[in-house]
Amino acid sequence: MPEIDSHASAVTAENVIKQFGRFAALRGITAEFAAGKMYVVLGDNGAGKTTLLRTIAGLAQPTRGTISVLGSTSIKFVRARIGYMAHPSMLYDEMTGMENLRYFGRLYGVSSANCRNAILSVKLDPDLDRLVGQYSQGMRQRMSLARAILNDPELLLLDEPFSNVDFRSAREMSGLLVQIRDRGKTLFVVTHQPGLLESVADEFVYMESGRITDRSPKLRTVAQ
Amino acid sequence: MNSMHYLYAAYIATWVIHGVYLAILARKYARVRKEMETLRK
Amino acid sequence: MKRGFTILAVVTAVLLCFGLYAALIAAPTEQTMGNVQRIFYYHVSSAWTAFLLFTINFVASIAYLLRRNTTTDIVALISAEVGVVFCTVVLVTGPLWARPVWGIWWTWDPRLTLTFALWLIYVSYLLLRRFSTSSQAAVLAAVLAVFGGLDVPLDYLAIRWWRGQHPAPVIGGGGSLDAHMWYVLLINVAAFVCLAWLLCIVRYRLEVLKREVEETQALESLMEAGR
Amino acid sequence: MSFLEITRSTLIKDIRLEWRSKDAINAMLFFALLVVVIFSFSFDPDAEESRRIAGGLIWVAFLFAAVVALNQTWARELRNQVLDAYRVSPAPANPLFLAKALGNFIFVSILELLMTPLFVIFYKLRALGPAWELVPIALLGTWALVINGTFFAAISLRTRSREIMLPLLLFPISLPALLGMVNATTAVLTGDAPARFWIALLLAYDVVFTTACLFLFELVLEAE
Repeated sequence: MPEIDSHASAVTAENVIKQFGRFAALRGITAEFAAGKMYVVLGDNGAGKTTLLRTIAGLAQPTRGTISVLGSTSIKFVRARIGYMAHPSMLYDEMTGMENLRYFGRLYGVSSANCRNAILSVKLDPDLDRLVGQYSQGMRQRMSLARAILNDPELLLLDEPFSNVDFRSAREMSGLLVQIRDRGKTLFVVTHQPGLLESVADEFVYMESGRITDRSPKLRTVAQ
Repeated sequence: MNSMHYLYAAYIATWVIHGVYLAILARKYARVRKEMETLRK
Repeated sequence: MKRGFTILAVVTAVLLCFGLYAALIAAPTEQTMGNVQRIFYYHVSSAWTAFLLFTINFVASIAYLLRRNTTTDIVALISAEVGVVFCTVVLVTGPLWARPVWGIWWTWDPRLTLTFALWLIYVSYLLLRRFSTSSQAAVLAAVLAVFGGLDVPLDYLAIRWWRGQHPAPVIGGGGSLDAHMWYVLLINVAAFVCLAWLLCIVRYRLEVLKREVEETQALESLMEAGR
Repeated sequence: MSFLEITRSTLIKDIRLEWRSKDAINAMLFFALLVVVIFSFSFDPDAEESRRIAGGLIWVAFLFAAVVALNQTWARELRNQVLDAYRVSPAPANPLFLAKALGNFIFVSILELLMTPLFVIFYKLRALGPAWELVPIALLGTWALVINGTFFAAISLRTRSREIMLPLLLFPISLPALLGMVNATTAVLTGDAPARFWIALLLAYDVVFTTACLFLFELVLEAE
């Protein structure tokens, strides 16, 4: 594993356009994101936040333009160094949390001891004998985060990690995210609750109808 | 002599099929043309 | 381009007229089947043309998977579509020939069965192209085309062996064909191949135009929300 | 993170999920049972006649029942977007495909084991040819159905009305395999002709399409 250069860019996008038929989800994104920072991505529904994350994660190919992630334009080579958490849980409802993580751990070549650690780090019990389908929304969301971080990724992409999570859990999760950032990792957090990360995020990225309209280190206080 | 009907039927059928296909193409063509006109505006 | 198209159109028309005359009037009447045997000239010519088009589809699909070039994708699409049209002709003229000669509309004759199998495969290919929601519909279609192409020899073997076990009526033709009949057949094959080519050119232009329109529409939607 | 390791754990995961939910196997069994009963009602054949048609009936019943299972395999991966969890991981595409195909092979084989006695009873079957040949025929025939079935089910994921699309894509391509299975079975039951050629054909079909699937599956998985 190569040393992480904190000055290198984690993600570089050049005129990235993503279209679904006639609908354009991303309309030309050109941006550079330095490594080791926490980016909070904000915008209305349909602004293209999720599509941006999916494109970075290599789940969607841009219609036009190029995107380079962790210094590589071919996502294949860097997949092991990326973590992605989608809005749905990305877990099997009919298996327990540990069974889920052990399976996904296999895909990354992560030992089951590390899977336990990932579960512990989100404050859940690895030995809990309950199917994920019977979890509360907050627990499921945290287990989902555990899945995303189990390979200790350099680049962590989170889509709405705090949705439907009670305030206390959300605080704990954001604390964990700060720890991860402080260890030199890059984070993209799409959220509707920027308040949770207001004091800790490095940059707020504003999106509007498929474009990045503004980037600022301070949260804009917009009258809701 | 009845068998001649089958012969004619086969030849006519062949041309009907090609004719139908051409008609479909012509209709699609007209539609695309129209969409192009509306785009020009 | 325009000039070539006109020349091809004229050649096709001449060949088709001549082929029609040769098949219906000039060709000798077959002894056992009589005049109905003349369906043969259209039936077989269409079949050969369809097989040629499906072969083109197979090659173009592989080329597309290797190079990802839009032209090969369009070629694959149109050759399958025009191929299905010619294949339909074969399937319609076949029973019209079988009925007066054997007294039945349909028989699971190896060649007819294989044609039917091909027709099914390429109709499913066109359906996939139609109903795909993927942004890489062309790739999926090309993959299916490769499967279809691989399937043909196996289909052929299976059908050959299957029918081989049962007594089946044999189509007059093959090696025992009279020289004059051969000549008429070849003229018709040439005429149909030219016709297919013509149809492909028309369809190709249509497809290119359609994609241009879609592209412009997409671009427009890109611009729109920018305001 | 070896190929076999991932295949094995994916297979175990699938079997565990099926064991807990029993989505596929119940629907499949009931469906096959219905087919047996309906066929039996509508034909009511004597022993001689049933010997000639049973090969076709059995395999048509299995084919339709298999489609139920095949639609389930990927539908399961779409829930909670778990398939994306696999796609963002560095694991190659083929283990996923192989595990799914093996899983379906196991499910359909179980179905066959349970349904065959019923067929024998309802249709008063007794093989006049070498009965042991039915074993390779069943194994090769089931693999033939399942390998392309799994592949085309993955393709039809990316279409509108995917459940209808699967049989439309699968049946035309499966024609040689179907001819092989049906005729081989009939040959053994009636004892009129050797089944050798058909077994060889099934083998060729399996080899050709297993290779093709493994070559092309990555393209299908990546085509979102």
